[in-house]
Parts: sequence; C-alpha cells; structure tokens
Amino acid sequence: MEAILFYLTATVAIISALFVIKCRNPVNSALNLITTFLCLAVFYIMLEAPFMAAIQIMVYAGAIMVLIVFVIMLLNLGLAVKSRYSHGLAGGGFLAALTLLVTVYFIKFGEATGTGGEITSEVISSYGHTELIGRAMFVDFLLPFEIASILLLVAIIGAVILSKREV
Amino acid sequence: MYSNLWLIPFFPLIGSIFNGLFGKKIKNEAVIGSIATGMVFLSFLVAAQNFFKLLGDTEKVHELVMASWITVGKFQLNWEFLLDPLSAVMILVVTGVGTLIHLYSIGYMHGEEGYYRFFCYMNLFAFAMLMLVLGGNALVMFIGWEGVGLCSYLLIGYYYEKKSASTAANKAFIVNRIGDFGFLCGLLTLFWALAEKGVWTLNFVKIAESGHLLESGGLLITVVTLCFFLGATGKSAQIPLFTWLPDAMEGPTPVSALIHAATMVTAGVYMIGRMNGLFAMAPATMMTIAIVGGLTAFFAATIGLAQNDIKRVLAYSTVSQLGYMFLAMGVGAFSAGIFHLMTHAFFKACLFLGSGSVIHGLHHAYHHAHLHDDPQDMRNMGGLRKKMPITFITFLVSTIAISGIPFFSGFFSKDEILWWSFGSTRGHWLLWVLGAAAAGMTAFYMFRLVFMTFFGEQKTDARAKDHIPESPFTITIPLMVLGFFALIGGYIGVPKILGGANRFDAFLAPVFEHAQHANEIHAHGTHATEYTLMAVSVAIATVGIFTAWVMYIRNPELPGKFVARFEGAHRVIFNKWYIDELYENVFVIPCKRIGTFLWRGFDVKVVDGVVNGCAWVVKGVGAGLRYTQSGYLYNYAMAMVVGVVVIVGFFIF
Amino acid sequence: MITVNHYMLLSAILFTIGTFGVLTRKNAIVLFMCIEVMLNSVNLTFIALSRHVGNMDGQIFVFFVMTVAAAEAAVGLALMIAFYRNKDSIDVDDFNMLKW
Amino acid sequence: MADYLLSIMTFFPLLGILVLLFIPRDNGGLLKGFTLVVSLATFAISLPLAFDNVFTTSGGMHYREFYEWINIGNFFQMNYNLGVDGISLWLVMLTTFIVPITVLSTWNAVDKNIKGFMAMLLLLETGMLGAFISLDLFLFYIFWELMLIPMYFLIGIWGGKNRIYAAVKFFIYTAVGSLLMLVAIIFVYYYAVQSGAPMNGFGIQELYKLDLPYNAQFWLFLAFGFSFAIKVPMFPLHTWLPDAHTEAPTAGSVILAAVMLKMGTYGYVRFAMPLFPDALPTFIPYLAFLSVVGIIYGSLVAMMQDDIKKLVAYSSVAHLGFVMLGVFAMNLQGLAGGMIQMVNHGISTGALFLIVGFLYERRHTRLITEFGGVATKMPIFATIFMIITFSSIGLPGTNGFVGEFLALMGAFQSSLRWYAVFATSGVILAAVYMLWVYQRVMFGKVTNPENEKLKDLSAREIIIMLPLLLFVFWIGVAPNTFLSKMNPAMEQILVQMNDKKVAVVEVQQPVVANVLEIKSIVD
Repeated sequence: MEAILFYLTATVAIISALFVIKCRNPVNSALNLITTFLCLAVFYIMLEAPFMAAIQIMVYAGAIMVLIVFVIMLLNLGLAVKSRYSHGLAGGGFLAALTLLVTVYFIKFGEATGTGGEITSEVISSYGHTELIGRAMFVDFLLPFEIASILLLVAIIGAVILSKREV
Repeated sequence: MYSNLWLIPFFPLIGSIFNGLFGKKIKNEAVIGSIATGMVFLSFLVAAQNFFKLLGDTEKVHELVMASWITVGKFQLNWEFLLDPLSAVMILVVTGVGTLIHLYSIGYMHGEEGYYRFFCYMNLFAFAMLMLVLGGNALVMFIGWEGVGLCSYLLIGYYYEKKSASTAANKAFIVNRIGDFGFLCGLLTLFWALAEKGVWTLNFVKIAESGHLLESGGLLITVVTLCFFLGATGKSAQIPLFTWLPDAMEGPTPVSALIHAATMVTAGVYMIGRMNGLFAMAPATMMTIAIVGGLTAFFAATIGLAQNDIKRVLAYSTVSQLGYMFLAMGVGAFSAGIFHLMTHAFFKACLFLGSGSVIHGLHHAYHHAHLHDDPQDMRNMGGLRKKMPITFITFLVSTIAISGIPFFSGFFSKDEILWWSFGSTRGHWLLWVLGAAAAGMTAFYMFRLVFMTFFGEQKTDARAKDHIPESPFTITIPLMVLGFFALIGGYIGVPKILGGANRFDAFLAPVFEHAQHANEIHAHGTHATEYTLMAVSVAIATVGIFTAWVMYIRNPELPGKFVARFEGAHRVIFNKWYIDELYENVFVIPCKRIGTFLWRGFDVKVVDGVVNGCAWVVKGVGAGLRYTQSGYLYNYAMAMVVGVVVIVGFFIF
Repeated sequence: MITVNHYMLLSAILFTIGTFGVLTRKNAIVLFMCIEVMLNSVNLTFIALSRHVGNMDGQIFVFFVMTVAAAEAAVGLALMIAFYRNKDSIDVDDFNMLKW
Repeated sequence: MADYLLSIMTFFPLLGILVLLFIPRDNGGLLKGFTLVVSLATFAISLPLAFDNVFTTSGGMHYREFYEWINIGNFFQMNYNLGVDGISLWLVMLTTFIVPITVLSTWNAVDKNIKGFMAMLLLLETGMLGAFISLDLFLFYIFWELMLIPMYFLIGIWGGKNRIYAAVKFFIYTAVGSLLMLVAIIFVYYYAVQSGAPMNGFGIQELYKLDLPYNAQFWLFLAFGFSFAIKVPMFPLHTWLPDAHTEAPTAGSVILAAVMLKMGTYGYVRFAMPLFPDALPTFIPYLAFLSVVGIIYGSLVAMMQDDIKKLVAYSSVAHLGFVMLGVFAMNLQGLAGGMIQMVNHGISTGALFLIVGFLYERRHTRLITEFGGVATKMPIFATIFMIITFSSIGLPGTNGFVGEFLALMGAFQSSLRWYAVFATSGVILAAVYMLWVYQRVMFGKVTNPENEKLKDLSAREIIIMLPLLLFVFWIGVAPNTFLSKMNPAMEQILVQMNDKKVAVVEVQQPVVANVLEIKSIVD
C-alpha cells in the first residue's frame, strides 16, 4: 500500500517537475510546480512529519507560488519570451545527467548510517509532531530562529525598496 | 665649592633665549647689545672667580654633576662639568675674548636688520663653546662641539640672502659633520673598548684613569685617537678638511674673530689636550697629528701669500696657526699648544677686529660716496694709518706678535712649539723645518697685509677716500684691550731658558704631566741648540718682514713682476691649490650622480620596476581571464554545477 | 518496503530536473521556479534522513530552508520587477551587464 | 576607570565617529571642532599612562584587560587581550598626541567631504592604538588591518594627483606582507595547539615560551620580518613610501610617518624577535646590512629629490634605518636608542611633513625650485623649520641625537660594529640633504614673485608646532623621563630573547569575563 502510494506520487512529482521546465507558458510552469509541491507534502506525511507537510503547503504552495504567479501576471509575460531554451541545452543536459549519475552512485553505494535516534514513531505518535518541532525550535534553536525572523524582516524591507519605482 | 660653574654657560643661554624671543619686539639696539654683552661679561666674572679659586687650590680637578641625562642600563650619563687648569684657561679665553667681541659687535653691527638675531646667535655660541670646554664627559662636550658648529652655520649664513653666504654656511656645517662623524666613531669605539674592560663611562676623568686598560700603542687606541683627530681636523680646519674656514669669512667680521679665529676653531686642539692621556698612548696618531699640523701650517701659509681679500688672508693665517697648535699637540707639547691657542686668541681676534674696523670704515666711506667697491679688497686700501690710528697701532702690535718677533706674545708660544717639534722625543727636525718655513711666510704675508692696508699711498676711490673715519669707541676699546694682551700675553709663559718660570706650563702641568711622564714625552737638547733654533726662527721671521717691506714699500712694482715670472705657481697658490675644485669633483659631484642614479635608475626603474612588473603581470592575466566573465547567468550556473560535481565526485571516488 | 534510499533517489531525480531547468531555461521566473524545485528536493532528503536517523534537527533545517526560500522569493521577485522595468524583459540573456 | 583605561582609550575615537555621523555634513567647523575635541579627549584619557610610575619599576604588562572572545575549543580561540608596557607606552602616547595635531593641521587643508575625512582619522586612531596594545596575535592582526583601510581612503580620496596609484601601491604592498604574517600567525597557533603547550588563545606571553624548532622559526621569522620590513620600510621594500607620502594629504603623511611606520619596528620588537629568537642570529647580519643600506641609500636619494615631501619621505627611510640598526644590536642601549628614535622620528618627521604642508597650503606646490628666500617672508616659520631641521639631523640637545647616539652605541657594543661605522656616515649625509633643501627653500633672495605674498604662520599653525618643539628639546635634554619607563620592559624582553626559559613575570592575574559567548558549533 505504502509502496504504491509512493511510486504513484513519485511519478506525479517527476512528471510535473518535468512540465515545470518544459512548459512554454510560465503560468503553466507555476501550476505544475504547485503539483510538485503537493506531492512532496504527501511524502512528508508518509514520513510522519505532518507539520512539515502543512508548512510545505502553506508556505510554498500558498505564499511563494502566489507571489510568483502574481509577478507573472503583473509583468504580463505570457509568451513574450521568444525561445524557451538558451544555447546551453546540450551542456545543461550533460551536466544534469552527470549530477544524477553522481548522486545515484552515491545513494547506491553509500549507506545511510546513524539510525537509532530518540525520535521514533512511538515518540512521534505519543507527543505529536508539532510539539516535537516546537520543542526543538524554541529550545535548542532559539537563536537561529530569531535570526531567521530578522532575515525575513530584512527581506521584506529589501523587497519593498527594490520594487519601489523611485529610490 | 665650585658649585656655580653651571652659571658660566647658563648666562649666555639666558641672553640668547631672551634676545631670540623678545629681541624682535624690543628693537632697541642698545638694550639688545648690552644684554648680550652683559651676559657674557657675567659669565666672565664667574669664570674669573673660579679661575682664581682654582689657582689657589691644591686640588686641581673638580667635577660638578648637575643632573642625570641619559640612563640606559649600565650606561649612565650626567650633565656634568669639569674644571681643571685646562678648562679654566679656556673659559677665561672664551668669556674674555667673547665679551670684548660682543662689545665690538654693538658698534659694528649697528643698523643691521637682524641685530637681535645676531646677538642671539652670538650668545648661543658662547653657551655652546662654554659647554664644550666645561663638559665633564665626552657627550656634554659633543653638545658644545656640535652646538658651536650650529652657531657657526647660523652666523656664517647670517646674510642668508646672499647665495655665497648660505653656501659657505652649509659647507662649514657639512665639513664639520664629517669631522663629527670621526668624533662619534672614536667616541663609540672608545666607549666599547672600555666597556669590554668593564668601565662604562664617557667621563673624562674616568677615561683618563682607565686609559691604561687599553694597550699602549695598540691598534685600538690608534684607531680611536685617529677618529678623534678626524673630528679635530673638521672643527679646527686642518688638512684635509680646512676648506670651509676661508669660505666662512662670509659671516660678519666679529663672527670671524670670535668663532673662526679665537675660540671655535681651537676646539680641536682643546679636545686633544683634554684627551692627552689617550693620544700620548698612540705614537702613530701623534705623528700623524704632527705631520698634518706641520703641513697645514705650511700650505695654508703659502695660500696666504697670494690672497687679496683682507679677511681671507687672516683666515689662511688662522688655518696656518692652527696647524702650529696641532704640531705642538703632535709632538707632545700640550701646554705649548694651549699656550699658543691662548696667545693666538688674543692677537688673531685683534687682527680680525682690526680688519673689521678697516672694513667698517671703508664701508662707511663707500656708502657715503654711493660706491659699490669691495671694502675687503686690500688693493683698494693703503695709507690708512693716518685715518685710523688706533686700529693701525693695535693691528701692528698683533702683526708683530703673530710674526714671532721677540718679546711679543706670539714669540714665546711659537718658539716653544718650534723647540718641541725639534727636540721632543716625538719630534723630528723636518717638522721644525716645516714650522720655521711657515713662520717666515707668516711674517711675510702678515706684513704684506699691513703694508698694503696701512702704508703707501691711498688707493681708495677718490670720491670715498676723505670719508674714512676712525671707528667708534665700542670698536676701538676691544681693539686696545686685545692689542694689549697680544703684547704682554706671552709673559705668563716665558720659557726657563729666557729666565722665566714658565708659570703657564706649571699651571697646566696637572693635566698633562702624567701622560707625558708615562709615555716618555719630553724635549731634550742642549741650551745651545735651543738658543740657536730661537735665533734662526727670529732671523727667518725678520727676513720675511724685510722681504715684505722690499716688495710692498720700497719697490711696489716688484710683486707684479714676481707674479708674471712665476705665473703658474702663483695661479696655483692663488686658487688655493685647487683643493676646492678637487673636492667638488671627487666627492660632491659623484655623490650627486650616485644619488640621482639611485633614485632615477635604481629606485624608479629597478625596485619600482619589479613592483609595477608584478602588477602588470597580474593585470595581464586578469585581462585575459576576464573574458570568462560572459555575464550570462547560465554560464555561471554551469560552472557552479561543474564545481559541485567535481568536488562531490572527488569525495565519492 | 520503501526505504530512505527510495526517497533519496526521488530527491536526486527532482534535483537533476531542477538543475537542468536552471541551466537551460531563459525565462528568469521559470529559472526561479526550478531553483524552488531543487530546494524542495533537498528538503525531501532532509526530512527522509531525519526520519531515518530519528532526530529532529533535519526538519528544523528544512524550516530554515523554507524561511530562506521565502526571503529569496520576496527579494528575487522584487529584483525581477526592477529589472523588467529597466530592460522590458526578464530573459536571462539580457542579464549580461556584469560581463567584462 | 583604570581597569578599562585601554579599552576606553582605544574605542573612544570610534564612539566619536558614531556621534560624528549625526553632524550635518556641510557644517565643516563643527565637524573639525568635534573631532578635535574627541582626539584631545583621547589624549587626556591616555595621559594617566604617561604619569604612571609602575613602568619604571616593572617591565611586565600593565593595565591588563582580558576577555574571552571567540572560543571554538582547540580549533580556534582568541581573546580580547590588552596590555601596555614600557615598549608600547610611548608609542601609544605618541599616537594620542599626534592625532589632535593632525586634526588641527587639516583646518584649512581639507575641503571635500570633511565628515568622511574626520571619521577616517578617528578610525585610524582606534586601529593604531589597538595594534600597539594588543597582546593577542590575532587581535593584533585585526587592528593591523583595521588601520590599513582608513589610510587607504585618506590617500585615495583626499590625496594629490597620482593618489589612486599611490593608495593601491600602499595597500597591496602592506597587504602582501600582512597576509604572509597571517599565515605565520596561524602556523604558530596550530603548532602550539599540537605541541600541547599551555596557551591562552593567541596570547603572545604564552607563545613567547613556546619551543619552536629552528627551521620553523626560520620561516616564521621570514614571514613576520617580511611583513614588518614592508611597514618600516626597509630597503628594498620602501618604494611605496615616497609615493604614499607624496600623494597623501598632510594629515595622512604625518600619521603615516609618525605612527604607522613605527608599527613595523614595533612589530619586530614585540613579535618577530622575541617569538623567534633562535632564528634571529641568522637574520641579523642581513637585516642590519639592509638597515645600513637604507640609511645611506635613503640619504643619497633624498639629497637629489626636487619635491620636498619626497625628500622627507626618503629621509624617513634613512631614519628608520637607525631604528632598525639599534634594535638589531640586541642590547639595552641599542634597543633604547631604537625605541627613542621611533618617538623622535614621529616628532621630527611629523613636524617636517606639517612644515611641508604649510608651504603647500600657501603655494600649492612642493617643488624646491619654486621656493627660495622664504626666510625673509616667514621668519617664524624659518625658525621653526630650522629647529626641526636640526632635530632631524640629530644635533645634540635635540631629540634626534639621543636616539641616534644610543642606537649607534648599541650597535658598536654588539657584533654590528662595522655596520655601525657605515651607519654613522649617515649623520653626514643627513646634514647634507637637510641643509641643502633648507638653503634652497629658505635662503637667498625672493626670486619667484609668487613667494612675495607669502604670509607667516598663523596662530593656529604655531600652536600646532609648539608641542612638537617642546618634545624636540625635552627628549634631547631630559630623555630619562622616557627612558626610565622603557628600561624595565626592554631589559625583560632582552632577557626573554636571550633565554627563553626565563618566564615572563605576570604582575597581575587577568580578569576573565565573557563578553560575547558564541555557542560553539563544533562541540
């Protein structure tokens, strides 16, 4: 059951990702990207990380994609781009294949070590994923969390200043 | 006991600072001049008091430590003064002659624009010179040593708007610096040599005490003393560093009298006297000194024969007389050298001041007649004895004294030097010959000077000749005082052979006796020899005077013929043996060339060439590589991916 | 049985697709989306491994990646708007002002 | 106050910059006035150091401040480690003393972007002070680089015609040296970590005791020595100096000459020599040789310059040669001479640059041939110039003599005797080039009509020069004021070099506190 779900979702994710880079119209690309994101959210649930799945949908599929689509609409790009691909098609393909080769090799011959951490399925089900995340975030990683918030603030200011018509 | 020694240099310093700071505002010449003169006179009083106290004292060496100066580890140096018979004589000479010359300057410098500046420098000089002679260790002495050089520089360059004056000032200071280089090297080597033996000192008394630690006649002591002697040649204008002194006559005449005749230039002699213990231990150095001194006396006298500028004649005469002093030091006649230093201070100061009086008078006359003739050229003078009687008489007395005519001061001192150069254990008859020949020439050119200036018909321009006045009393009083001393100054040192007690020698004995005994330096010979030598030297001087009389009074056309006959020789002598040109070509021009080459050739081309070359290489490589920066995003992205793949691949495989 | 290797393989494929897109597409916004695909593939690895190891840290890291992605989206898109205003295009071929 | 004196002193100018930022940029007077006040206050803060007698009795570090800063276990640890001893004391004082003078000297000289200029001056002061009092090698390196940047801008923005070239040359020269030094610093640190020697971050007092093998010391000394030799600058690494000096604004030249060149010589005394004493004897003959070459070469080249400022710059090369010769004599007299000469050079050459600045402000040229007869028009200026000239020549009674004499004396006592003889000839050459330029500029008749309207020094300019003149004579007549506070520290450093086993006597236990605790990531 799990395997079927995995392969199905994986197929959808890969195909929609391919469409992201294939579609002529950026709006279509964006919609395909949303599909990919949703598939990933499914995986997160399968990996017993429901909170991450929720965030994935909210932040990526919700916020970021809306932003992207907005921008596409705003600039009214449509089919303005003459050709989809730049001249590096062959080089890009080769390099991408090489990347795949290296990673696959890595996964095939490597071994994921370090099992046996304290967060097991039982722990997750007894505490709930959200609480675990929260505890990690606000106890161990408090300072980075605060720094991240400052980063976002800076990004907001940056975005406002950059898109202002006259500085 | 002698705790007021510090006042002696202190007074002139105060005067100098006062005139330097406020002189410009005061403007009143009388105030400025009398403050400066008064300050030197005050130190003269203190010096005289200390002198007489020392005269009656059995203990002859007194040190006064004022304060600590430099303390670094075992090296401890104080501001300290040393009073012994030698420095006592020197402070009397410096302050005494100094006071008179200051007084003289009040009248002589009247109306000068930088009146306050002049007196500021003069007082500063008095301060530095007193530091030099009173310094209790070599470094305090060195302060004075360089300080007098500085004042000499300032005063030679007093008329700084004249190019020749400022050039002469530079020359004086730089040539002196060459001497100072020697002095420093000697000082440092000596200090090191003594420190090796465990004596960390620069104090003169301690140096004298520990001199025996060094090997007598050894290489080290010879090098040290030779270095010191190089210092002395610079300051005292000896071969090979004498060229600055004649040029130094660019300064006002009182400066020439005080600094370049009576005091500063004798500093080298004084220094050798101060370190006589060391010098006595180095016979090779002593011999060098004697030879250099004798040669200087001789060569400078030859140059003096042909000069026409009244002050230049005196300048070469000074160089020549300084040569005598060095000759004395070199043959071990330390007290005779100092004796000659003293008598020379009197008669040479008097001569310079007298020439100044003449120049002053002529200048006045030319100014009156709106002429621009050279008031220093003897060919424009003549017959002045009636116009300036006091100047003439004092000048004549001093001339006789310098010529070595019996019963004048110069006779006693010069004769003692000649006797020692012949009879001393460190002497040689050749040295005597050099000295005697120089004495004859001295008599000749000094009387040539007198005859050209004061006798014969007046060759001054007709429009000016009736306006030559006798100088005012501030000028004549110092002349008379100095003339008086030039006359009688020698009687404190009448040699035993002439029935005197040579009290001067006895007074200085505590300073020199030890070194002379320890190193077996003494003059030996029979009375007959001594009498004969005396008679010969007097005869030579008389011949010189007579020749001058013949050539410049009886047959005034004779010199012209003489010059025409020996044209080549005359030209060489007139041009000072071309020494200046030689130095210019051997040292100055190559130095400038090397400097220019090092700058334009080495610094700019080689060093900067390498530096800029590196920059060019980097720039060139960069210029080639910048074409990889296409500006296209995917190129960069591709490069990144390649990098990632390579690095990850490296870790995996 | 689905192991962590399956997830990682999937992640590798997605990453490669993203890379290919970044290297070849000309439209800056599509490029941007490709980067998001790459980021997401990495996120997947993180979470899978976090689960595998039994440690929360990986997931926390995903959280930060998302934060950065959000910030990047905001600034990056603002940049594109600014660029479009100046050049009337968001074709990366026109992004060549930094060349020599 | 006393516990934090060094920090307050070092960072007070930085605080001044913060306030400076809020002063409107077109209010030049206020900007200059405020900067002057800040720099004077810094000087006032540093004054207790000069009057503290603890330096006369103990050669150790005083006014210690110690805080942990970055601590990543054995991987990397550096501390905020400050202290001052007799060696750095007078250099610190010189720095705080010279900065107000330079601020005053810029009153009319700078007109573009005064705010930036003043901020750079203050930043420079912080950098220089920090470098002199750092006891942690890494902290030293930070300050060392910190002072490079403002100087780069001072030359590059406010300089003369060829300023960009000069600034870049200055920067790259120095950066090359300092990067080599950085490598050496890191090597020493990790060597110490691996050998398990007791350490305190990069604290030099602990590193002094480190036993390094000879061939490591050889290369390390080379790296440190190279870096410092560039800064000194020693022949043949000196060519950045004339360019930098000529193009820099007066204030920049003064600070460059007075303080920044001392960084190199100070670096030798504080770091290169005591850290690697075994390699030292190998290098001393070469370094002494280069010093002597520097003296003679600098003098000869200075002699032929036609630009006054360049002449003074080359004379710096010669003067620093004396410093280095004294330092390499490796005895107390030489070291004392070197140290005193550093201060002297700061005063005399600083004053010379100010003098050139005065002329430049009036005539906008520095060519010697343009002048002549200035003495008649500017008598006060002539007097001051004369005094400074003789101080630079090293006339006894002025400061220059004490330094040169002690340095030469030290060299004569050591094995460098023959070098010293040649170095002594530098006193002749110094007189030649200084007096010659003085003659050509000041003496003679006024031939250039431009010079007719020259005005004598203003009250402000006289006030600038007076303190310098005071020290010219003070150091010349009573150098013990300064020497007495240096001696214990120098003795200690010499003992340390001669016998590494003799431990540094710690006078007081440093106060440990955590200023910034960054959670270790590696742990």
